[in-house]
Amino acid sequence: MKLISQPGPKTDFSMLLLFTIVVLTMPIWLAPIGAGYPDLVQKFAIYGLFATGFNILFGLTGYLSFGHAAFLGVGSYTAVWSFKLLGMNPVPAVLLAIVTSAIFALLIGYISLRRTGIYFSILTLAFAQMCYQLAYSVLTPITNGETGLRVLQSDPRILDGVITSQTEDGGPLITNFFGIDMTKTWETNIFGIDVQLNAGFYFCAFFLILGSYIAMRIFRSPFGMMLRGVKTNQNRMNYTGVNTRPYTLAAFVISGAYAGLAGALLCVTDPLAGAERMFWTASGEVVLMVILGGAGTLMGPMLGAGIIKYFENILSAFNKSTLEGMLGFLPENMLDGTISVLSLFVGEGWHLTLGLLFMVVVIFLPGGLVEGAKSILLKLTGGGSKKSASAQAAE
Amino acid sequence: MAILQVRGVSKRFGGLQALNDVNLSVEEGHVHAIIGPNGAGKSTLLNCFVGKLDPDTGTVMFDGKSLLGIKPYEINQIGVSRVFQTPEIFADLTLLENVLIPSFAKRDGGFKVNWWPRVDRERVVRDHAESVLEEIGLYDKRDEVAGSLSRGDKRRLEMAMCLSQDPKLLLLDEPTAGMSRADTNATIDLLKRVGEARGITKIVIEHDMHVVFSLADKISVLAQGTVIAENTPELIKGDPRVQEAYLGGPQE
Amino acid sequence: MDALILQMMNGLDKGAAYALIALGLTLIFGTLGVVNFAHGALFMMGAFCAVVMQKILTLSVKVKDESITFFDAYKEVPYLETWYGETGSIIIDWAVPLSILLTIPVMMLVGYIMERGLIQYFYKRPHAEQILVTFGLAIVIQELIKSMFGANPIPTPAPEMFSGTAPIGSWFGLSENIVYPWWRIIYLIFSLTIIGMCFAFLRFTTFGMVVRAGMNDRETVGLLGINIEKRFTIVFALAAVVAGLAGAMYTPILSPDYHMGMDFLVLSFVVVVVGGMGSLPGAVAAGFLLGILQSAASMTEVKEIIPGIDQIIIYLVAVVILLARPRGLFGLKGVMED
Amino acid sequence: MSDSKFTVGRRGVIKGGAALGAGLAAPTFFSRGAFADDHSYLNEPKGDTVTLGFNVPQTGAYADEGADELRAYKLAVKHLNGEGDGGMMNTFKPSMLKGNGILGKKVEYVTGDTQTKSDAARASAKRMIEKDGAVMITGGSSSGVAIAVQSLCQEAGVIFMAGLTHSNDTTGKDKRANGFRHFFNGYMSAAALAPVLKNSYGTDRNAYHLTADYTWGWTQEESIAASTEEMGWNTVKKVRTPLGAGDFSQYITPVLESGADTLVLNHYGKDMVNSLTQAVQFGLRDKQVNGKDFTIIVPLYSRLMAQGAGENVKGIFGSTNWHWSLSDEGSQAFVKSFGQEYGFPPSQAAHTCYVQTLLYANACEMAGTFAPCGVIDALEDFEFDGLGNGKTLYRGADHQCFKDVLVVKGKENPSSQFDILEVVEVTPAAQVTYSPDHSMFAGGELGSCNNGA
Repeated sequence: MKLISQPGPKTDFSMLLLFTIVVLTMPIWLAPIGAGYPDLVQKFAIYGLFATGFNILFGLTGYLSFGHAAFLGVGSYTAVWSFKLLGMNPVPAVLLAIVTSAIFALLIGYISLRRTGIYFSILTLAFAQMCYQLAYSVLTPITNGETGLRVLQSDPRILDGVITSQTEDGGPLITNFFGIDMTKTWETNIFGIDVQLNAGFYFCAFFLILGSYIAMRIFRSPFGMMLRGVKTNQNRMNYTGVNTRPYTLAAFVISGAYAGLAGALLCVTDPLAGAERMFWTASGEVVLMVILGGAGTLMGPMLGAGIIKYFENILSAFNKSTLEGMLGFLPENMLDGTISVLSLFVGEGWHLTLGLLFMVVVIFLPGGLVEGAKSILLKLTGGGSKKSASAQAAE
Repeated sequence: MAILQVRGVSKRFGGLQALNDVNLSVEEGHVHAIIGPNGAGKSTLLNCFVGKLDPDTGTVMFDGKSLLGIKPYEINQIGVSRVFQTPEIFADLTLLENVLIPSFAKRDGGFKVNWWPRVDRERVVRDHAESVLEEIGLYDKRDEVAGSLSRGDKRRLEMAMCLSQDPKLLLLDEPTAGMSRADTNATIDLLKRVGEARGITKIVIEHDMHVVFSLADKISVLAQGTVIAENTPELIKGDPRVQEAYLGGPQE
Repeated sequence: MDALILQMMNGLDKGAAYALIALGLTLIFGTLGVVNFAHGALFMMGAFCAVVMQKILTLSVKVKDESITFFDAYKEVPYLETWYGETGSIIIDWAVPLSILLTIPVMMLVGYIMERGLIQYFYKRPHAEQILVTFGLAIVIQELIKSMFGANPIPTPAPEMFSGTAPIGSWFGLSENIVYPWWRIIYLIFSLTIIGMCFAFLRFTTFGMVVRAGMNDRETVGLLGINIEKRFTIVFALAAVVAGLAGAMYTPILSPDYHMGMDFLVLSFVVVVVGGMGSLPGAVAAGFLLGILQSAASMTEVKEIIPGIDQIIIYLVAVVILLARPRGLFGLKGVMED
Repeated sequence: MSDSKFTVGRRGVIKGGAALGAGLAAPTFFSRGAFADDHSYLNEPKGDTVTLGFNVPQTGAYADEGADELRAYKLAVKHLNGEGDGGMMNTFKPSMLKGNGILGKKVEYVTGDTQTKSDAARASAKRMIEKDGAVMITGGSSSGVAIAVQSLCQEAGVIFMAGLTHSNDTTGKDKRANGFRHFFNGYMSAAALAPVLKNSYGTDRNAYHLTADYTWGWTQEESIAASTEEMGWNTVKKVRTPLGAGDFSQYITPVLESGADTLVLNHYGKDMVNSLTQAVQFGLRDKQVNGKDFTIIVPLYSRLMAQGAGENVKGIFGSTNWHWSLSDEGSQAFVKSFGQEYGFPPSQAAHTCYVQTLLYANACEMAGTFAPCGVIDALEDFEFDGLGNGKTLYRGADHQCFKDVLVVKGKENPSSQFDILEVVEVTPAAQVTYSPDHSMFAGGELGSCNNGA
């Protein structure tokens, strides 16, 4: 017998509180593992948001989009254009990016959702690839092609003069939130750990927490339940008086808007938008993040995003001398052997480790890391369950 | 008063005349059984009521509105629910959620982005869903995953899902197919009980004569796409045309 | 006119490659119900079979270049050439066609190991998990190849006698400008042969009939008590061999590198889906259709009207076809629609 | 979605944003003192070491090139720290390098993977700056990445010493005060190639361009077309090909009947290997058009990549920044120490990266500081010799090196596996020099130096 029930509002509230604390203290507790520096915690927050949004579509409705990077790209381009035309304040950039990417998602979703299963996946993939190819070449006047779209001193930035006096001619073009530079970093020392608290990160973290809160509301709401109904049995939904198309389209647009927001935040922290953000591997990456962490769970996608980004930025930077530093405690005769084995998996071999991780997780932890961890926990505590309900919302 | 009026419905699939000038009239509050040999067109006819198929000719009027040319979800929204031959439930969700979804669909209509309130705070809908589960005898299992139920329970769950919408018309496609005698009797009792309590009109497609004669107020006999008889169970039993077409000659 | 004929040839040639990759992929989709993201890696491994064959044949005595003292610069004199002289050179020259002999057993083994060791446990798992595990596998294979052969493309020329062009134009009394590389003609014929063999195998053998029945209705075939597991293994191995052969023979056209599988992966998925899930003729037809359209769209006359069309044509066609025909060209109902 | 609650929610977002803004703004007033920045410039080395960031492609198509760059960097670090045989430190003049690190601080380094993607490259560079405290970032093997990282370094306030980047834009419209390029560019390739092509193929040629459809390809196409047209060639057509097309047949067949007798392949890396191989397969190298032998030109050659094209490079002209077979003292010293360390000769990418590291170190010594503005001052208009390309100038106006450019040709009879290209001409620097406001380079702003503090 399998019992599942949604956590109550109190559990959710304490979860959210815990989550907020965990996110806000990321620069502190990630510092010891070398991941507490501004760029990476920003990436954790941004890709966590991207994956969370994607999960609203994929985790709830089961529609596997292979083109969500397109919305990330659209959000990025919109944000940079907002910087160029309106000024370096991130607020209009973020809002415009959400609106634009939602409109894009509405158009692409309206067409793609006429099909299901792999046909849907390929339609979204095709749209995203077209966006990428065009942005890279023909649309260069809008996207600045391979080099990427940047803000230039000569851009109008009409609001900059009004709101702040920061960007006088020749000064660096840094996004500025009502007087706070998004690159501003406070360095301090907490419990003996050097910590970098970055304004841009907290800007992103705000949206991550807000985005997670909205996702949680959606998961717990009748709307979310309807989406899970679509995933489980679309036929039954139709005969239950539910018009499934607008439901899936709404989920698609919401997740597209999340992607657009994530794209805008990438530019808020670093005002450059490149076409390769829309390449199919970028779409694939978010799919992998969500599945790795656990589709349909609230925290899984964020975990998946964190792991992949950590691998990409930290594991890839290991080289022989870093390894030597870390393994200094080993006796001389073992050191060389261990290092030569390990160096296959780090530095230029980080892809290999990532590939192995994917396989290990799927083989041994079906349903992703969160589901896997839960079933292991259940086994350890003796509360054995025979079947896993992977569709069930976790936490 | 007839709640469902079927007039001159015909449907052709390629060379096969599946339905041929079918006329049917279902009285409000009645249990109307449609019987007939395999291939007589029973399922095709049912599909014409729920928006899955549109007949080539003819009209289907429900409660004064035409059911033709509108989508299944719209038909459901005006009060027609359907129980399938093989139970169509949300296998990955809990029993309670299975009943909540139709309840919300009834309340919120075909589409509503109702994303803010929590399901567990929607007291009214929840209480309603729980009471339906209680009524149908599945309340104790409300937090189990529906996919793990027995076949009989799945069928009962599906009925609960339909009943939670308070339909005006309930379509049952072989509700006891593959059930044991005991389960069949339980189902008959259930249908009688909830039907009478709520006064729901039902159309039952059934092979099992025991079920048909225990439930039906009226019976239509379909053979080769045509209604060859329509009458009360007693009279149908004695109708030689029916016996010939359906039972292959006079019985006993 | 000449341009159009040449672009037709280009399209057929491209289409041949697409069709051959898609054929194996759709077999795996259709019969096993597995979304195989490692299929590109199989194609790449086939190409590297050709590289390995070449390496084996050119095992060399290394003659040091004495003028260079700082590092080991040497000229390679293959053993085959020292032993057999001219004959040896000819054998080396034929490395790519000869690599078929290596590709078939190697890819069969790879397919067998992959299916038995990994894929078989994923038949009943959600597509998402199939994607993750096969994608992971593809990365692992790719990285292993990279650590063995490096990241740069490796030249694998066609035999000398096929290195020139065939004067197709003069054969048919057309313009002399119409010439086409011999090797590309051979590749076209080769893939048509393989496609033909696959179809014959599936149509005229009992094994093939069971597989086709399985593509139409997996459950029933399972219920018939046929040992479907063993057949699945064979189907997977077959798909691996087809992909591998496509890769091995393609090496003179595209110098193989470790990443070529990923480059073809997305394209082959598009081809399969446009053809329709579970349909072998669909995959072949879509392969050729997309190949030809891609070539046609690359003509400057077309590009002048719609700039950038050559970059997106494949995806545009995919969208149009999938909207016009819900299951691609010849897709079966219910395959990969959930 | 037209649901009213949704709109309310969105309005809530805006309010929340404003509230957070107020919350964040508050601490700035007193934080300035508490967390005061006591560095005079970003990442000022405090201990007895200095950290450099080597940002190279370790995965993707240019992984081998990246690996070679990394080898060169490690060798440079070794030499700077006074280990090994010193390599070009012995031939570089005027040099202030002493072999005791930079400014007495031991040189350490961190590595990262650009993946040849702007985003990944910037993320990696940011890690080096923010986490590892690198004062200088260097590396890369494509112009897109170089430009992206260069502008990042400008904004952050560290020095960027570009690796392999050939687009005119890197020191043209995308030039930056904090960025420096030793490598040559499309214009220089064209200027160096033109006279050689004129000698070999005459002034009456019809050229057909196949160009990778992105900024580097365009700038090279523009440069080559301009200088060949100047000497009388006619440009028949310029066709753009998508990046990573793989099979180029649909772009090659139109060449057959275009009446062109020369094919210019503005491709690099894998695209170059494939388009060249396939063009030769289509018989272009053996073709006769207008009574002339058909010729193919690959304006930018890389030996590492040319290996992939095998026999097909034979007799084909191109240009390169540097080649290991050069016999000058500096090149010999570098080839020797690289060869002894790794067992094979360095590539042009390795050379550029090695040289850039030495140049940076020397500039620090000259300036007596690692502060970017000081380093920039020292590097601007710095003239030097002994680093393999003869007398070289780091021009202050655009931070581009002006030096001799090599015109090379695929060798007919290679004597070893590394002997693929032969140098046919060393074009003197004067011939490839252009004015900073040349139309192909105009439109950019160097801006002012940024110390990042």
